[in-house]
Amino acid sequence: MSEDATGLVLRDVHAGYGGQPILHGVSMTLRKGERKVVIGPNGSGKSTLMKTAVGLLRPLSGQILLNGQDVTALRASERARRGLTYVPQEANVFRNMSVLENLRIGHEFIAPRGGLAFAGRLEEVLRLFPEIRPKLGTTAGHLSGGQRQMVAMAAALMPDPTVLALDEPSAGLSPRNAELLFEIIHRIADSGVTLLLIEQNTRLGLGAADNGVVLVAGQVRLAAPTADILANENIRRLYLGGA
Amino acid sequence: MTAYLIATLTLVAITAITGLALNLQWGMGGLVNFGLFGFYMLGAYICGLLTVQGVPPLASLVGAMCSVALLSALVSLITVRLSEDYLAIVTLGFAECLRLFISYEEWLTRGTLGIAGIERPFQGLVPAQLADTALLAFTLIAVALVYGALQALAFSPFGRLVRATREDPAVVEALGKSVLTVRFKVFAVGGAILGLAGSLHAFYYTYIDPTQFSPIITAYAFMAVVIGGRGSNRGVLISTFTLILVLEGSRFLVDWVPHLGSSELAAIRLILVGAGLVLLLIIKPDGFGKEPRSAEAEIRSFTST
Amino acid sequence: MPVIGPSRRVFVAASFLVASAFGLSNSSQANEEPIRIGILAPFTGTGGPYGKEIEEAARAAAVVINDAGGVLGRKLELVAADDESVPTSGVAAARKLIDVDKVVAISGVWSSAVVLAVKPIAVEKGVALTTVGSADEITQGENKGLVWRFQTNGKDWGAAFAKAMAKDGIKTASIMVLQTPFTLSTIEPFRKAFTEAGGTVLDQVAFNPNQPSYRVEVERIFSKEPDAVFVAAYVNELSAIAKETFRSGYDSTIYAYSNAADSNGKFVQNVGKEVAEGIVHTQHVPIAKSTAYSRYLKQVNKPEGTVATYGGQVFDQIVMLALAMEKAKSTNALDFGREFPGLVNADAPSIGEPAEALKAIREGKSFRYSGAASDFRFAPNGDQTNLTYGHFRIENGVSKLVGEIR
Amino acid sequence: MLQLLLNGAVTGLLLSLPALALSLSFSVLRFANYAIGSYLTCGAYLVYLFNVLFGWPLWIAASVGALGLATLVVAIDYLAYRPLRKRSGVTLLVASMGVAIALENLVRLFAGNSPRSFDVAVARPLRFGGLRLNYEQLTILITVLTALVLVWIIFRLTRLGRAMRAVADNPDLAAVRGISRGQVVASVWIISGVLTAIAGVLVGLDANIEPQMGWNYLLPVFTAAILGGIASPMAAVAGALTIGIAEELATLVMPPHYRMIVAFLIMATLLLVRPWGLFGTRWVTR
Repeated sequence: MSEDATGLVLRDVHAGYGGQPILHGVSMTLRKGERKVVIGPNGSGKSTLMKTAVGLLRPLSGQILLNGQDVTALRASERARRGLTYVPQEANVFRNMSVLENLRIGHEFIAPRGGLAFAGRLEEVLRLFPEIRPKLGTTAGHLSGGQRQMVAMAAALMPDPTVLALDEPSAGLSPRNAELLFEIIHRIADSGVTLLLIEQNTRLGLGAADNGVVLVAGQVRLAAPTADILANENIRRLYLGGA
Repeated sequence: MTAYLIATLTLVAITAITGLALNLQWGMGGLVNFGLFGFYMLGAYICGLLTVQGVPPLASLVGAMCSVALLSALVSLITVRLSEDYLAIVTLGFAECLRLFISYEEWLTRGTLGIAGIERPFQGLVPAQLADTALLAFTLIAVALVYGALQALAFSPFGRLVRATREDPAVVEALGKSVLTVRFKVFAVGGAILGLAGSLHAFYYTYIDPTQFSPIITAYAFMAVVIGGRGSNRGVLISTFTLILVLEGSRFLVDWVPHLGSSELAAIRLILVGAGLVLLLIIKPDGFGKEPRSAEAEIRSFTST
Repeated sequence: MPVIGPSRRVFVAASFLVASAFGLSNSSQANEEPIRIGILAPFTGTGGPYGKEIEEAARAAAVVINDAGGVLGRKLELVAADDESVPTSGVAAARKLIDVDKVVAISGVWSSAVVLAVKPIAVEKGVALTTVGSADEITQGENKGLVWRFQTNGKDWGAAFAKAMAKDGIKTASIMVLQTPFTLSTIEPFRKAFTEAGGTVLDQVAFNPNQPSYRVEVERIFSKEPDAVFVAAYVNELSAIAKETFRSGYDSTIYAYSNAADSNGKFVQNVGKEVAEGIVHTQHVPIAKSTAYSRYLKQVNKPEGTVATYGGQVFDQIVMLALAMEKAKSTNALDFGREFPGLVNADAPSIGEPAEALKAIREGKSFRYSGAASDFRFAPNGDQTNLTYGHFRIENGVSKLVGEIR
Repeated sequence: MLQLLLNGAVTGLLLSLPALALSLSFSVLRFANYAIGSYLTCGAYLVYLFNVLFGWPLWIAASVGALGLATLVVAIDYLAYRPLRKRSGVTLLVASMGVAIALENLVRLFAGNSPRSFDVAVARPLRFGGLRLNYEQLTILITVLTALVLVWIIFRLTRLGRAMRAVADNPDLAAVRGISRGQVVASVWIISGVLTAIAGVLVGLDANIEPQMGWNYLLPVFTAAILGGIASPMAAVAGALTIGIAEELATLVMPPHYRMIVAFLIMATLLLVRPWGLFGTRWVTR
């Protein structure tokens, strides 16, 4: 636990692929227990931001702190062990393995040995996701999109992370299923996890968070409480499609 | 020594033509043809068989190019449904079966005994001492023609279509072009070039038998393309030269290290060849050349995933 | 930019190669320099097991000749090259030997396919080619007296097997043959001779070199329980087949080439005495009784009684080349090549010791060389004739000569 | 007929270990390791060294040899493949050709070309009615089945197995789930090394130990792995059995030297009908 009790901090992060930067100096702070959503148009660098934050992409410059410690040089697997878990946008479950195995893998390589026992965590997580209890033996690849998303989140929650990062959870889901999923995200958030969310569906996204960040062309255009963002005429016009 | 250099250069030129063919099929088209040596062998055999039947060498060469192009195009039909790795093994298996067929069907191919006394082009017109030089000139002209044709093709709209098919066949289909037709043509043109390379092989050795054709020919072609920089024809030319230089140059090892037995030296030579190949891949990641119309970023993102 | 680095490196390497090659060719022009003979042998690939034996024998012969004062006052120098048992590599290596090392002869050459590929170049460049390859085609065509075979041809050897079987009272036989020019060349003559002698050939299968397993072939051939099976293959395939036969519980007698079934004792060492027991092999002789052969064995430190057929043959090649050059007083192969028949066909006392033979030539004495591998004579086309074949049986791990076949 | 089936099944089992090793490394590293044949050769020679030169019993020699080969394989990965890991599968394939050439000749340099055998007496077969089963076949049968069961247990029931399957399934997700790819890659190489060394011993018992032994197995092994669906390791075993039995039965209708053509035709037809392999699930390239 660090003194300022921050969950995740990005300081002036530049990142991109093949030497071509996509993020041009992004900074943001995610306090402990905070729920933050990143919105922005297509190609604004949301996914790049997420990949850099969780460690799948090494930044060209800048610094990333997790619970007060510098994790810039750490790989995704090491950041996960320090309490940052992640649900990617697509391919977010191990398709050829059963749901139970997915949950077990979510737990066993991250949770500190001698920490919370698997069975206990499983019960807690299944209490959050009662829908997947009957599916434990099913191969994950055979589930529907919404169920898969739930399994992915459940797996990410298994090690009891301090920060949970969700990359576009509603992608590919029907509006009805997306609504249902966000109900669950509310449930998760209420359990006290620090949440970093990227969402294409700004209305759902902003609805689930306390604070929002608007990313445009790889730079933070606006960082404010979600209520202020929703009240901002320009942002509404530009990104919320008049909703 | 001059004679040795001439012979080695001829070998470089033939290998270069093979490399160029693979660079079209795999480098540009993304079709992993591991059975390359089979088509090459077929070219050599058709050319050789026609020549010993009394067909003039140049006509035999054209015949070999056409037949290999046709067969190669037929093989392309299976590519529709196969992904990269599977295409590799199917073409490899095809080539191995072809070699078995040639080894056993003596009535047609003279089996393992091989075909001797293959006539070279312009054999009667050139004095015997200059025969090797003439063949080298002929082979170099062939390299120049193939290189010119492939460069033209690479910069043509069809070349772009081929690269697009490699990158994303689905998009090409969506644009209303037939992926199969593109692959059919790529295999046919590549096959014709391999037929040419095989024929030149037959002319160079004047004797062919099934043991001359093995997956090592495919391996050399892949080495040439990978070292040369996938997609770059110029890179292939440079890398074949380097490759044959290493392979042939290592024969001189015997003269420099006289105190080891020849068996040991032969083994050391091949160890160095293998290790050198790996080293070259590590220290020269992008090869010697670049693909035309620098689709680099695109290519890199493709190859890194 | 990326092109400059490598091409400069290529250039440097190329000039290095050229320079070193010129260095070699210049030095070989001076007259007191040694006479070079190329040893083209399979040090890797299918023929790999025989490469070392071939080189050692050639080196042994060169030492014997050089100790006797060399040829025309010059030393013999051997340059070895690996043909990888593959014709294409063989041609590349042969070109290097001829054009760079300026050899007057290429010796050894084990694989018939390599010989057939190298022959056009040797004939064109006027370099002698002595081989242990056995395919009939090697000595056919216009060879300008340059190509000499130190091995029986396939036809005679095949017939010798039929005769050996007849002597052993074999009534039915089957054939397992490796698909190579040499092995195939012994099959038809064997069939013909065996059927003419009243035997029946039950079945024949061909197999490919380097098969992972020979179980299918063994099953097919031996399950018909012929009296004998002629296995026309080299030591690797024969070893696998013999083991397979034994542990499959079959009892037909295996007949094989001596260079496979004895191969310097390696066969027995490899498969064990029990499996090798009773296997019959034939090879042209005298091998065991020849002065030249004893000289060879002594030179390579092998015990008396070792059957190293290729070694003996290659030993003869180098000795014959030396004698021919000495007699023709020339290192031009077109001149000394013609001397080959005269050296062994003369109606004169036999000499088996190379040093004595050299001395006899210098003194102008009439003699004939009696070889290490056999007391051969040469036909004008380059084939050896007048061969006697030894009929060996492996008993308790040792090859016993049980008879001779002419 | 029964004899043919038995022989075919044993041949198939012999193929299945290297095929399993090949598809295991493929599933995690996404490249077809052409050097698998020379690994097999190296394994056999290592065991030969301990068995014949040191005079250890075969099973001890085999265990030590298997560990030795596993170490070698990991070292090769470190030296040759790891610097190329970011590159395309075909680049790695070409690199593995280089490794194959170098290794085979390293063996040649130290051991020469002559065929060799383990220090094990060859025995006459067991007979069950008309059916013959020789001791090598029995050894192959027992060893391979045991190895397969062990691999299955590791795969299905252990933490390591789950990690390997996870990386094979989705490497990025595995990374964010805390699985260290480096460790998984090393474990995969170790298991492949052990399996290949065992296969080397069995091939050496079945035929000869010679520098080309692994090379001779390369094409059937690749065919078997692909037949099963190259990215699904346990299916490679089924692919291997199919190849073994099909080739054996093919000799009933055609000359034995053409039996490879049968294997090829089966594979080609199958791939046209089921492009993702016999038992594999659809697997997307790239």
